[in-house]
Formats: sequence, structure tokens, C-alpha cells
Amino acid sequence: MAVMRILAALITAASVLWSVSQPARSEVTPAEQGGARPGDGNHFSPLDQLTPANASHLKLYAAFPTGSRGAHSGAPLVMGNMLVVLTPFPHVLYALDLRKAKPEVAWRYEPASRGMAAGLTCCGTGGPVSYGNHLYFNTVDGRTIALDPASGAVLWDVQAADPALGETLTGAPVIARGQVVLGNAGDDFGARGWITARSATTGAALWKHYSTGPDAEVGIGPGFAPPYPTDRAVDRGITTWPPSAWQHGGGGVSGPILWDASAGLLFHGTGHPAPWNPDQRNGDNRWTSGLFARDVTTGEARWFVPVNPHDLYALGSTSALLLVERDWRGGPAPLLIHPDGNGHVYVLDRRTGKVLSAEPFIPVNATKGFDLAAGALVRDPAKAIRSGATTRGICPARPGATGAGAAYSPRTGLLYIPVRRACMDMEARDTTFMPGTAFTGGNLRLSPAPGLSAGALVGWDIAAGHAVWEQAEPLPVEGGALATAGGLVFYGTTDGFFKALDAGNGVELWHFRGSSGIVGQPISYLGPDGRQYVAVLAGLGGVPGSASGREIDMRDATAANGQAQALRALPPRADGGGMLYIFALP
Amino acid sequence: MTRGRPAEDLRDTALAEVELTHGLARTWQTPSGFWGALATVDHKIIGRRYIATAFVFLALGGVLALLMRWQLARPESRILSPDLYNQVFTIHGTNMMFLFAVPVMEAMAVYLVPLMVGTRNIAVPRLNAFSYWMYLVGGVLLWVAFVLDMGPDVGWFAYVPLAGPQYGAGKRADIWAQMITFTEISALAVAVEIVVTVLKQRAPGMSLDRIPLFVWSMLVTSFIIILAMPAVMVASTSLILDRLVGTHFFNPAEGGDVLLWQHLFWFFGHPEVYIIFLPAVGMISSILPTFTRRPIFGYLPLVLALVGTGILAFGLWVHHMFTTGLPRVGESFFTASSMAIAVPSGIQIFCWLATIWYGRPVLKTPMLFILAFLFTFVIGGLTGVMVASVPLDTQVHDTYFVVAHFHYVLVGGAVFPLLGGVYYWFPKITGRMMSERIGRWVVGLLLAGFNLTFFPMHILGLQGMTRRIYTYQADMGWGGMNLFVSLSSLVLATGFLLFFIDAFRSARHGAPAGDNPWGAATLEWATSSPPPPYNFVRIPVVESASPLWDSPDALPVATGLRMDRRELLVSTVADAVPEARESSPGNSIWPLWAAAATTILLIASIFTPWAVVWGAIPVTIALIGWFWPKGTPEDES
Amino acid sequence: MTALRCAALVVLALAGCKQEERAMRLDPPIAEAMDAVALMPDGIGGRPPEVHVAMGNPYRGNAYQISQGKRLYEWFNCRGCHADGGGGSGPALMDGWWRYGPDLVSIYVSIRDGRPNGMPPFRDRLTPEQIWQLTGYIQMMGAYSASAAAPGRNDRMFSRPSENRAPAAAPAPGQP
Amino acid sequence: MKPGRAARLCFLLLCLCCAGCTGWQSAMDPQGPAARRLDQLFWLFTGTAALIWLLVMLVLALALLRRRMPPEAVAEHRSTVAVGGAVAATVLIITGLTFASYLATRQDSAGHADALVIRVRGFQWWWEVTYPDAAPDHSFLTANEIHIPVGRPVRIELAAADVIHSFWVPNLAGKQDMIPGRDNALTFTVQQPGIYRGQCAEFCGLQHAHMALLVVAEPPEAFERWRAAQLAEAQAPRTPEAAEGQRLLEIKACGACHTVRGTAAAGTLGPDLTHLASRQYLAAGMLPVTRGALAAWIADPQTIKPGNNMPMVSLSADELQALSAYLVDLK
Repeated sequence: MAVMRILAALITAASVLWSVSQPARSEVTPAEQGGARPGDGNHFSPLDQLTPANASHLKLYAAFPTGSRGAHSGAPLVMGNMLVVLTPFPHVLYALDLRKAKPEVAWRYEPASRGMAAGLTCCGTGGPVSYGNHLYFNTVDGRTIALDPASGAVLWDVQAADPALGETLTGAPVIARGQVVLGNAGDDFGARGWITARSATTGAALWKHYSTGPDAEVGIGPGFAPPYPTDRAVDRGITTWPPSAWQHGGGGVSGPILWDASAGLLFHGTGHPAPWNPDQRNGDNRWTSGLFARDVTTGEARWFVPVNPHDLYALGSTSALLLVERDWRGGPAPLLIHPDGNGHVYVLDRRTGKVLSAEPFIPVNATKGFDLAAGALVRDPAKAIRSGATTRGICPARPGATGAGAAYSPRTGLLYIPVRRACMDMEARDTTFMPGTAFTGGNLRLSPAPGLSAGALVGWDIAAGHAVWEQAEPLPVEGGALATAGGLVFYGTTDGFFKALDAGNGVELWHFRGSSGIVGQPISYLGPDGRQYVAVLAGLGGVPGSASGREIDMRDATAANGQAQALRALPPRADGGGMLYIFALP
Repeated sequence: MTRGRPAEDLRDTALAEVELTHGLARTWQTPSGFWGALATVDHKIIGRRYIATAFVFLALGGVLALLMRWQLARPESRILSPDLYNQVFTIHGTNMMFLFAVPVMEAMAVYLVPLMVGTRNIAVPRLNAFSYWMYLVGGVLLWVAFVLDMGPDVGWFAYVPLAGPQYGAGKRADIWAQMITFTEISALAVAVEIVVTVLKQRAPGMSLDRIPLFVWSMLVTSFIIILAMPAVMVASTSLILDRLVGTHFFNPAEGGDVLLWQHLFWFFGHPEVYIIFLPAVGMISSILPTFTRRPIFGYLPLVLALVGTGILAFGLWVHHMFTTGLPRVGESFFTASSMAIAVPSGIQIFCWLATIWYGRPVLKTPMLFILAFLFTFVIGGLTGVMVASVPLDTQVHDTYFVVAHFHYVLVGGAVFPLLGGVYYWFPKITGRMMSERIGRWVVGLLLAGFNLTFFPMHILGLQGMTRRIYTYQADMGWGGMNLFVSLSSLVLATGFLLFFIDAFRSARHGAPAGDNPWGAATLEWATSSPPPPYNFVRIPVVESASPLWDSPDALPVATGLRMDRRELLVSTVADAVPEARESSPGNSIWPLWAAAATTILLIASIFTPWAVVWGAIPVTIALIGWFWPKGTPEDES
Repeated sequence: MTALRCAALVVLALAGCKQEERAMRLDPPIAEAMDAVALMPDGIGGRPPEVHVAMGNPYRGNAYQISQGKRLYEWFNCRGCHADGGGGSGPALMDGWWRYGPDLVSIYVSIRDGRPNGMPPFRDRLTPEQIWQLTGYIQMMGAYSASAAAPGRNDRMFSRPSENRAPAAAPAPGQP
Repeated sequence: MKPGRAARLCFLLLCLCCAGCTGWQSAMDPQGPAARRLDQLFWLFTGTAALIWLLVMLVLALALLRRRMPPEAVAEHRSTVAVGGAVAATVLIITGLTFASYLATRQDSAGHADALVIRVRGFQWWWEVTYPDAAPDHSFLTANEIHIPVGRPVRIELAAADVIHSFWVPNLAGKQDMIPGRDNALTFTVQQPGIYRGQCAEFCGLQHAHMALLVVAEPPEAFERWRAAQLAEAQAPRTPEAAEGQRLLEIKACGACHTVRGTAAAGTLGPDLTHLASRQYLAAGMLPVTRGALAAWIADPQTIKPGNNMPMVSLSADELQALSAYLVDLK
């Protein structure tokens, strides 16, 4: 057991989400994680030079304009002495040389873009990842590209998703056992969700499994052991839908994909079923809005947990996932932590998928608590959605109480959840499926949850199942959090602040005000000079970005699916351009 | 009853007959010329205009009915496009209800009530003039819109959401709603005038139990109007607000309710039927004694039946909504109340039968119309009992059965007595008799044409023919009967045509009528035909319910009114004891200007809600002009 | 006097006919001719087809056609990206700012052929007549003064003041 | 009184006509207990009404024709009693009829546990019919034609998608409105297999006249066969021409509004066409489903049903041929 724990600690330490850094470190990294974005989703950096004691001295070290006005939602990547930044669609990939006094562009790569994909997505893209000597990234218009990090030369370039069908790639790929694993987005366009693995060396397709449809296509076979018995029936991906509805049923794999090397498993969530209007898709709508564990070599499903079955509010289940090793109620257990858009932190035993606890981290009225035996939330019938009717005051609001950016620090044992605290009025309307056009059938009006600020960063005690502290924000926190071994939590806010909190008690120690809102994921890395740096991409773009610009007319309460209203307090954008900020101690 | 007053130069007590009539005529006359005609407040002139206008609308509505019958005569006929057909049936219904049936009854009252209660002019006569202009504009608005291909096409009931902002494109439904506003304003104005006239201006001695039954019926009708019309005004205003300002009264997605419209509309719409029907039965009760040569049987039960109908009228609007899915208890309640209305109707019919039984019937044209009324209305009343039953209504609602039913009630129950009334009072209004010979043809053609047209519709309805369809398919098997109905409607139309011809001809060339050609008993026959501008030289005093029969030689009169000023006698509500002389307003052009300003406001508000703000300015100016103090001396008690 | 009244009536009649006429069927040759728009080389602005002019701009200022356009806007998923005119992943349509110009032809072509930044083509989903109806509605949405033919609110959740209440005006710079 | 007599004669003649009335959309040819009770109630009311009318007319005739006596007060007093008696009789009759109405529908309001539930939604101007099922993939959509098994209670759940419509199949039951924002339902049982026609009974706009539906009552086995057939995906094209038709359906505007399960056409704005040819009529009762009628309808829907929401899609003669060949095969 001890060996296991040491190994786990090593993995954690080396991995690092956003941290990878010096060559010395990457040598101890297991080959499979090859210094690439590690698969545990913890957003934890083992670096400890920055501490609560010196955080207030942090200074801007460098700023690099990306030249894009889109939503900079990804994370930069540090690979060797290179810092790689992928700008929003239409993409440009910049490789910055960190050995210079100030980062300089070593090379840039601009893939050809299919403009029509811009209409299919609102909110940016994932970051690049590295594996071995290669650099991989997804483009919104559906391509996965492998580059030589030294020169920027293309190694392979495949069209993995078809924008004509409404499919896009908005998440970062994950590298697992020599495979590039990626999933599509496009639930709002009725694109059928899938996850696929391609060879890291050639880009050749290895396997592809869907989130709806017959068992064979979903990857459900003899090895599938769902924790709740209803899902043991055959072809639930068909029988839980009206006839043929699964063919354009959504369930995209646009959220994080985790890689547990020790178990050889991939974990991922699936997006919401399409359309939003639940009356047009009666049934449980398997396998959307739930969590999958899949075998890495075949993609076969091991278990599935429905998080939001028959997802009334189209929340999906693609928010943050974290692999956490810690004691659970008396003994060590491999846990999967999932703060979901429905406002609950799910704690699962990742070997079986059994839900160990689910506690709300924001005020919720759409459901009335979690039934552990059934493994499901108890819905409030007063908040049901019916086609043609308006349901008022549903909390939390779509797109969900949190995004993909939660962080976990093994030092404090706390989970750091960036939170949106909005409620909504939702009206479901019949809609018709036309490939490439929005397939939603819902109108939303958002407003801040009564009596609360619209956003917050919540420090959550996993074992106790409640918040320890929270840092209130006037606007929803759209970006990710980063926890560091030095005892800090970094996150950016929609109104343009980049903050450092004391990871233990949530006290704000330092902040920086940038020129644009931050929806990106911060990283921390050890520079070639041995100093610890913190980097984040700023740039709102997308929905929040347009709300402060000309593209949205605020007189329409349903503009941008109602989110424009939630962002009413957003100050006008002084400079909409994206920036890479790097901070360090002077 | 002669009131002792200190002699004064210009009072009727002090003057000779010739001098008095001259003086009165000078005081009450309508100046000749264009502006004089526009400024008049004489209830008889306005009443005549009202009646004539209403009959013009009847004729126009009848033409639309024939158009519909033309279209429906054959299956899959393409004479009218669906768009035009929808406008046609909407305007037919709207026109007949709002521009003919209600106004014509009120028009008859405007003309007759002051004469029947023995006063010189209707109360608030300028409002009366104003109400006519509003009515005229409302009607013209509807018809001009129709001619311009922007006539309402949502049915006279204008159910939301079809008439709402989303499904009623353009200004068509707005025109309907504003037309409602015009006619409601005019109807409410007349109702107020009649209530005041009846309650406060009755001739001395005309206590409540001596009021002619037509006046009673108009009093009850006016109260129904005052209580029911606001509901439809609220409804149509809400509709306009929904359509033009974007309120959500009828939007279920924002907490509004589609059925709210139906409740509001029928809370008015059902009493509306009695607003049309009660004056008609009042006419019958007033005509019948003349042609049976005896006082009406059961005066008190008849009055109670009128009042009872008036009260019950507000308790059964839901029977228009039996298929909307109401709770069962509610359905049973409204079934019971809807059927209960048959009781007062029954009382009236039995009393009339008894009157005929004990009288000596004289089968002149007005009497023939009453017999035609009894023949058809009883059928309509009985089918009314059928549609009052929830289970039966679920089968016949919105079918031709209902079309047949309400035409039996409205044409049989109201138009026949009305035409009888026209034949009866025509000599009073014009001084000439209508032709008795043509009159008999008219009754015959109307009765036969009506029953042949509308009776088969009962069966068509039961065979599944729904209302408001612009055509039907040949394999439905409705073709034969529809053709029969369409041909019969020509007979009916011929009857109406003959009536109009007779009326036109008689107005010029009819035999001159004396003051009281029928030998009737009520006060309107106590003056000349047509009556002078001041109605009565001296205000008669009433000592019985049939004053002209009980004092055949000369009525006692009340005196003491001045002749150089427009003075009326104001009497107490119950016993009609004179209590004051009051001056009645003289001719004024301001009601016309006020109507013009209101018209601008209402019509412009179809296009922009700001019209309500800016339009208020001319309305205010017109009203200031209207009410500007004239320095006339205070009323004397 | 009479002549004046007649003239006024005629003017009113013409206005009324144009605004309230309900043409439900476009002859196929006319429909085809309606599709022949001449677009400027840069894809912005152009000349409407001659038949459109000859028919007196039937899709502009006609209440029925505009309300048909509004229904198509609902039915053909325009809301998914443009919301109720306020925009989303697609630009706002009610703010009076036009990426490709405010004229009918630009809007028509945007719908029919799509635009490079994400607007899909509706050529194979709508007939020319329907595209014209939609064009008329969308142009009205972003016009600076409310037309008398503008539709009222829909029977659905409130999103914004209805078209006949809210002529588009560019929101003040630096809003909200 | 001649015209009156003529009308009376007419009335009798028409009554005779009625007795022989049968129709596939007629309240006078009831085919289930609910409609039959209404029919009995109707005749009860009609009989009573006819009797009353004849009585009134008789009294009227006597009153007009009787020999006159000098007026006497005693007779008037007696007549007060007579009138009072008539009024009392009216009250009694009305009370009786009210109770009869109440009793007639009492059974209908009782719940039926084993009722077959069908959801019908009214659109301008057609009917969407859903057969829900506990297993969502066993539910399916069709349009304008409702199949029901005989002998089993059927509960029709009614809703409206746009304006108010009213569901009325007179041979089977009374009508019930379909109102936006409200839920209504209608329960009835049919005992005779047969085809019954219904029509929208609430004015709903331009094509209110052409909004018909058929109720096909069939033996339970036949119903189950039909149901199973409806659940299947669309018939694959069997000829090259039909295959071309399917391709056209997918690439032309058709697929944006109509669904044909098993093809790329997945629109939900218009009726589901997956089993179009299994239905008897097209366009809510306007045209029979034949290849010619299909071609005519697609070529020019606005002439056949002016104002309906189906646009005139420009197609060549060959394309029309192919499309109609495909559609007429969608059994």
C-alpha cells in the first residue's frame, strides 16, 4: 500500500497539470505521461517557491498579446524551454522561448480554418498537450494536429470531427498509453457525442465509441458493470430515447478526459442530450449527462454513472473531474471527484463507479437531495420543464454551477471550485433538427441567485462534504483554479482580476488587474532560471466577451442563452485582445 | 296634479296655446342647415339617425350572409378565398351584434323612451349626440377596413391566441378591438341616458307599476349594459395592450391565461344576448295590448321576469365554454343556471298567451310579427335548453346546430319583434302608415324564409358540420342541405328587401297616420305624429298603466315649465312625484368635435400607443368646449 | 371637398392593401425570378431582382409576410445563435449594426448562401419566397423606426420588447 | 299562417331525413357508449322540446281561434292558476333535464385504469398524434389518423401547439377544446370497428375548414399489428426511382420540416412521414394518399390548401415523379 501511495505521490508531483517544466523533472515522469498534461485533473502544481508569505510581492514578469479576440479558455503549456500558447479559433499556435529575458516567439503555426465552425461554438478551445517529443492540439473546426515542438513542422493532421454535422473539438486531447484520446463537442447542434483514440505517432484511428445508440457503438460489452442495475439492460442507448432520437441526441465528450495509468482506465463525462427541450426526448437519454470509465486500449466501457438522467436543464456532465487518492470514511480509496453543473460535488469510488456522496456546493432548488441507494438526485416536480411552458427560478442555471476548472490540493485536502451562482427561467419549445443549426428548443433568462453574488471560489472539504470558505465574486467565475504546493490558489475572474488566495483559509493575498476578463486556466512552472512562474491567458471572447461588446444586444433577455443578463455588471471591455500574463517574484 | 306656481310671463300656465306651441317650438327646434343638423341634441332626430344607420348595417350584414351562403351552397366552392371568407363571417357577426342588434334596440329606446315616459328630451342629450357619432365611426371603421382588405378575420368573438399578437398579423384584430371600444362607448352612453331618463324624468304619476313594459325592459337592458360592457372593454383593451404594447394578459408562457379572454368576453357576450332580447320582449309586451284590445296579462310577473332575466344573464356565461374542460361542479352549476333562464322566458310566453287568450286579437302586421316571434322563438328557446346541457353542448357546440339556435333566438326572438315594432311605431316616427298588404307578405316571406334557412342547420350541425368553415368536402354529404339552405336564404332576403322597399315607399307615400292610428294606450301616442321637437305641449299626468285608454278624451297635464328655456320636469324614482324643473342642454356642436377627437385618439392608438398621450390633448380641448359654463341659471326645485 | 376625400380614401386604400394583403402563393416563375439577386463582388449590398421591385417590394412592410418571416425565424432555429435578435454565438440582429449591410439583398444572400464566420446556408431548406419573408422580418428587426406592419410579441417567455414596440437603435457605446 | 304550416311540414320531413341519417362524421350515428348516451339524451331533449313547442302552438292557435266571451274576472283568476301551473311545469321539466344531463356524463368522468393513452396536439392545420409508451423507444408519432382498438377505453390527451383547436369525432364522443397552456382529455370506447371522421371544431384560422382527422377503430390484433408497423423505420426504397426520391427528400427542403425515420430527414415542423402511405389521407383529410395526389400536393400545396404552412418547393417533373414514387411506398 505504501508503495502505491508513494507512486501516487510521485505521479502527482510529476504530473502537474499545468506545470511541467524542467528537463530534470520530466525524466522521472513515467513514459506514458511523458510530461504531457497529466490525466488526474487536479490542477495542482507541486512547486512551492510561492507561498502565502511572499505572494503579495508577485509582479508581472511578461505579457504577450495573442492577437485574438476570442475566448482564451485553455491553458498554456510548458514544454522544455518552450511555452506554447494556442489562441482561440481561428487558431494560431505560438511557441515562446523561455530562455530569453522576456519570452520571444520562436515559431508560430497557423492551421487553415473552416470559418463556418465559428458559428458552432461559443467558448474557445482546450490547450495544447505534449507527449514525448510531440505537441498535440485540437482545432475547433474538428482537426487534431501533431507538431514537432522544435520547428513547428506538422507531423500529422487529421479531420477528427465534422463541423457540417455540428461537431467541433473544444477540449484538449489526452495522451494515454501511446494514444491521443479526444472527444467531440456539439450537443447544442444535435451532434451525436463520441470519444475516439488515435495513434500518437500516425494519427490513425484506433477506436471510437458513441454516447448514444446501440451497445456495440457505445462500447458496452461483457466488461461493462454499471453500479446501478437499470443500466444492465441491452441497448439502453436506444431504448431510453424516442425512436431515432438518439441519432441526434448529443452527449458530446467536450469536458476533461482523465487517465488513470495504474488502472488502465479513462474517465470522462458526457454532455447533455439534445435538444434541450426534454419533451422531445422522453426517457433517460442514456448515455448522456453521465460519467464513463473506459478501458484505454479498447475504449470498452467499464461502468457508467448517470449524473443528470433525462437532463431537464441540459446541464450535461462535462464539468471538472479529479482523480484523488485519499482516505474516505475510514480507509484509503481511489476516488473520482466530480463537481457537477447541477451544483453537487460527487464523490465516486472510481473502481466501481458507486457514488459515495453528493453534496450541494451552491443553493439548489431544482433537486431536493441525493438518494444514495438509487444513485440519483431527487427532483423537485415544481421545477419540471414542459414544452410550451415557462418554469421560473430554477437554480442552478444552465450552463451549470461550475465549469471544468476545479482544483484539488493534497496538502490542504480541499477542493477549489470556481462557481457560477445563477438561477434561470427556462422555457422549452419544440425545435426541429437541421444538421449544422442549433438544436436547442429552449429559451433562458438568467439572474443571480437571490441574495448571493453571481460567482465565487469555494474551498470545499471533500470528507466533510461542505464548504470551508468562499471568496465571493460579483460575476460568475468562468476560468479555472490552480492550487500550488506552496499553499496558494490562483484563479482569474470574468471582470479581469487575477487573484492569489491562501489555500487554507481563502484569504486574498494578491491580485492583478488585466485588460480583459479571464476565462482561462492558470498554470505554474519552473523556469529555466529555476524560479517559479505563474502564467494565465486573459481574453473573454465568446459569450461573456460579446456581452461587453457590440455583438450582443442586452435588451434581449435571452441573448446568448440568457447569460448576457448574468453578466450585466461586466465593465466595458477596454481592450478585447487576448494576453498571456506571466507572473513571478521580482 | 297641476302645480301652483307664481305666474310668470314665460311659463306655460301663463300663455295661450298658440303662443305656447310657437314658443316651445322656437326653444326646442333644431336649426336648419348642415351645422344645425350636426349640432342637434333632439332625441328624435338622433334616434331616427340611429335607427336608419342600424338598418343600413343590417342590410350590409345581410349581404355578407348571402355571400357566405353563396360560397357554402356547393362543396369545395372557390367563390370566396378562405381569407376573405374569414373576414366576411367575422364582419357579419360583429356587424350584426355590435352595429345592428344592440344599437337598433337602443335607438328605438332613444326615440321612444322619452315619449313613453312623457318628457321633452332624453337625459344628457349631448352625450346622446356624442354616442351616435361614436357608433357611426365605429361602424364606418369596420366597413372601411373590410373594403380595404384589412377587415378583422378572427371571428366576432376574437378568441386569443388567434386574435393575439402572434397569430393575428397586421392591424385586423386591432381594428376589431377598437371598433368594440367605439360601440361600447356609445352603448354605455345610451344606457346611462336611459337609466336617468326612466328613473328621473317620468311624467308625474307614472309610478313604477305604471311604466310601459318596453320602458321597463330598456331600464333592465341599460343596467345589463352598464354591468356587462365593461367586461368586454377590459377584454378588448387587454387585447390591444397585448398586441401593441406587449403585455402578457393572454400569454400562458408568462403567467397569462388564454381562457381569461373567454371568461371576460362571455361575461359580456352572454348578457349581450339579453341586451338584444329584452328590448324585443319589451316591444312585444307594449304592442300586444294594442292588438288584443286589453291590458297585458300579468304586468308584475312580466316585470319580475325582465328583472330576473337581467340578473340570471350574468350567471350563465360559462355555457359558451362548456368544451374548454371545466371542473364538473362548475359545469353542473352553469347547466342549472343556463336552464333556469327558461323560467322567466316561460313566464313571459305564458303571460302573452294569456293576454291573447283573453283579448280580441287584431291580426295587423305588428301582431303577425308577434305570432311569427312565438313560432320561432319557442324553438330557439328550446334548443337553448339543449345547448345549456353540458353533454349535449359537447356535441353541438361550434356546429351549425348552434348557428341555427342563436339565429332562432336573435332573429326569431329579437328581429321579428323589432320589425313588428317598426311597423307599429313607423306612423309615430314618420306620420305615415306602412303598407298592411306588403307587411303581410313581409311576415310571410320572413317566417318561411327564416325557418327554411335555419331549421336545416340544426340537422347539418348534428351531421357534423362545424361552424366558420369556408368550405367542406363533397364526400361529407352536406351538399344537398346546404344548397337548400342557400336557396331558402334568398326567400329570407326577399322578405327583408320587401321590408326595406315598403319602409322607403311608406316614408314618402304612406297613408297619413293620425296621432294614435292603432288606438294604443301609452303616452307616445298622446302627441302628434311625428311628435313636435318638444314632444308634448304640456307634460301629461299619468293615472294608470294604460293612460290613453283610461282617460280617452283628454289627459290631465302638468304645467309650470318655461317655454323660453329648455325645461324638463324631474320626478322621484318610485312614485314619479315632480320634484324639480331642470334645464335640458341645448344644441351643441361640441359633441361632434369630442367624437372626432376621440376617434383620432382611438384610431391612431391602433398604430402607436403614444396616440393615447397626444390624442388626449384634442379630447381635452373638446371636452372643455363641451362643458364650458354657459351662465345659465341654476335649476329650481 | 369630395375629391379630396376620395383621394384620401384612395391613398388609404393603397396603403392598406400593401400592408395587409395576404399573398399566399407565389407563382413558380416569379419565385425563381425572385431568387435572381445581383450581389456586389464583395458580397455586401446589391440590387434586388427586378420582379421584386416590379411587385412593389412585397416583403417589406407587409404585415402578413413579416409575420410569416417571424414564424420562420422561430422554426428554422435562427434563435439558437441569434437569440431573439439579441445575438449569441451569432451577432445581434436588433442592434442596427449589420456586418454585411442593412439592405434586403445582403440579408437575403446571408440567409441563402450563408456567411464565412459560421452562418450556415439555408438554400436547401427554404424556398426563395420563405427567404424573402425572413429577410423582410430580419430587416425590420434591425430598422431604426418601428413599422406599422411590425408584429407584436409572441405567446412565449418574454425576452425583449416586441418588434412593434422597439425600433432597433444602436445601444449607446459602452453599454450596458 | 301558411308559411308557418309549410315550415312545420318541412320540419316533419326533415325529421324523417334524420332518422335515416348515417355518416362517418355525425353525432346521430353513435358508435360508442359515450356518444350513445349523448344521443339518447339528445332524443330525450328533442322529444320534450317538440312536445312543449306543440303545446305552446296549440294554445296559441286556440287563443287566436276560440270564440270570445265577455271578459270575466273569474276566468282571469283561473288563468293565473294556469299560467302558474305552466311555470311550475317548466321548472320541473328543467330540473329533470338538468339531472338527465348530469347523469349522462357521470360515467364518462370516471377514470379508466387500462385506458390506452394517445396524445393529440393541434397545429395550424393538422393533428400530431403521439402514442406514448412506458418504454420511450416504443412511443411513436403519426399525424391526422388515430388508430384505436375496439372495446378498450381510449384516453385522448389534448394539447394545442399554437391556437385553440377543438377535438371532435362526433360518432364517438362530444368535443373537447385544445387550449394552449392547458391540458384537456377525453375518454371514450368504441365498440364497432370502422373509420370515423373528426374535424377541428374551434375556429383556428385560414384552413379551419380543412383540419380533419380519422379515427380508425380496429380489432385489438389488427391494432397491435398496426402499432408494430408504425414503430419500424421507414420502408427502404425499392426502385431506383424511389431511391432518388429519398435522396431528394433528404437534400431538398422536405427534411427541414418532416421526419422520415431511417433517413436524414428529421424535421419536426410538419407531420411525420415515416409511414405516410399507411394513412388514408394527406394534408389533414384533403386528399387521398395516392401517387398522383402526392405529386399534386407537393407541386402546389398553396392552391390546394391556401395559407397552409407547406411551401411550394421548386421541383422538376422528374423530381416530383421520384419523390411521389418514394412517398407512396412509405407504408
